[in-house]
Amino acid sequence: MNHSPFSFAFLQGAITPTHIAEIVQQNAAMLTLGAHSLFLGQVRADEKENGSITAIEYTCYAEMATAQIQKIITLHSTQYALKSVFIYHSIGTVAIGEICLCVAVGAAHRKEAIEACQSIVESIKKEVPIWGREIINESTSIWKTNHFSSSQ
Amino acid sequence: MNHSPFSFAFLQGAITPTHIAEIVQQNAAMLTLGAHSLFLGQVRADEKENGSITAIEYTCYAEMATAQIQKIITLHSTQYALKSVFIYHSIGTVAIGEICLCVAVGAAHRKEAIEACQSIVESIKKEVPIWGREIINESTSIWKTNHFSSSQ
Amino acid sequence: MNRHKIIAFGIIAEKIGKTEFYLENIATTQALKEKLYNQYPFLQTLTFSIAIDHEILQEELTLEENQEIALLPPFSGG
Amino acid sequence: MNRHKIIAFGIIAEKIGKTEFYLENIATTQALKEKLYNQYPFLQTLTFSIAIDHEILQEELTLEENQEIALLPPFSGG
Repeated sequence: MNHSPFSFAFLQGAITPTHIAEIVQQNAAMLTLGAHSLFLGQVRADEKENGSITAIEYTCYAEMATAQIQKIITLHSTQYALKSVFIYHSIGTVAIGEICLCVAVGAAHRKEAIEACQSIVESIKKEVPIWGREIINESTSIWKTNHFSSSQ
Repeated sequence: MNHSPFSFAFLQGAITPTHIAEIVQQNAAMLTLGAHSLFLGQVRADEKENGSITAIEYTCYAEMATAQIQKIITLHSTQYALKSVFIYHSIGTVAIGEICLCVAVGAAHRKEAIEACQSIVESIKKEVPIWGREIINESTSIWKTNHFSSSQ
Repeated sequence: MNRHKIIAFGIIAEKIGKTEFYLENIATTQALKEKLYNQYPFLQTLTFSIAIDHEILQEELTLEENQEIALLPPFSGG
Repeated sequence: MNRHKIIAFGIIAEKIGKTEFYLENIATTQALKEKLYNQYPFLQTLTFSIAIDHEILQEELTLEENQEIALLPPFSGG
């Protein structure tokens, strides 16, 4: 695990509860930090036309995605005076019931932590070149769509 | 740990990263859950007139606090169609850098999870009879004040 | 003659030096407050709530036997 | 003669059946789009962005040698 309090990594497969505990542990070392706000995205067994989703397969444009997330971290850290930002996103296959995204923000006070965490999640979904393919069964899959798409 | 997905407990002393991981693990069993929003409150080493805070000692009116938190859980679960709500609050001494509050909310979608989590945190601070005494050193302490107080 | 047990928390318990005490012959919440202000004048300058059986007092009430009366300074959980 | 490598992702890579290909003699982003629409008509009905060296194209540009050109369907991370 990276020991900078502002870090991002792609993880192969699901993000585990142990990863989350490690992030929480890192924030606990910071004595001016009063609030953690965490968002975890989890793969849902949604019903589609040909059956229900069993997993999502994530691919990304790695160099650009990393650069975009670093920009998002820098922007929010400054704007909200954050003490820490840890972001994990899964690459590859994540089964239903498993976690594919973790955004963990630390700040002195709750308002900054909560607002920054929410804004970072929205930015990741809008601005970062990652794609999810929803797997229905062996022969069927659907490209996932977020509630908004890039404005370009 | 309680196996209902809507539960509250007072914990003696600090809430640990392991407690957080257990909550995350419980949500991962729910296949219609797509979003976790967590808020963790941590004791800060704030500077006061006579020195800096070293710990907070929490006391509560246990029966009323439990009843109030159950009401808060029921109200939010219905209003936001939540899949899970786990709340822990510390009682007794929590040192700086340690966690004293965990609110973890699970919902199908991120909007409901994030809004409900934030609203539950505000409700706990406003409506639940818990008091924190900020310990400065062996002879000095200050009763903690939240940014708002009960409207009564 | 009625007799009510009053429980106190936080800075109120600290200032009065105990977490519970008894008051006699208080028929209403108004009478309760008068007696409290008289016995513990610092309460006049402190913000606090009164809970009757775990419910914050919103309007004046007649007190009944065996009710749990609690004096609550501003909450500071979280 | 210039020659540009184009990389494709997600549904675009799936539909064209490869993740990279080359285009020749494209001097501007307008020429790039014309050639793409001509070669892969489905792109005319698909929402997508073009990134030049990791920056989403906001206005038409002159293309230079060794730029990384990427075709990006709507993002669906998270």
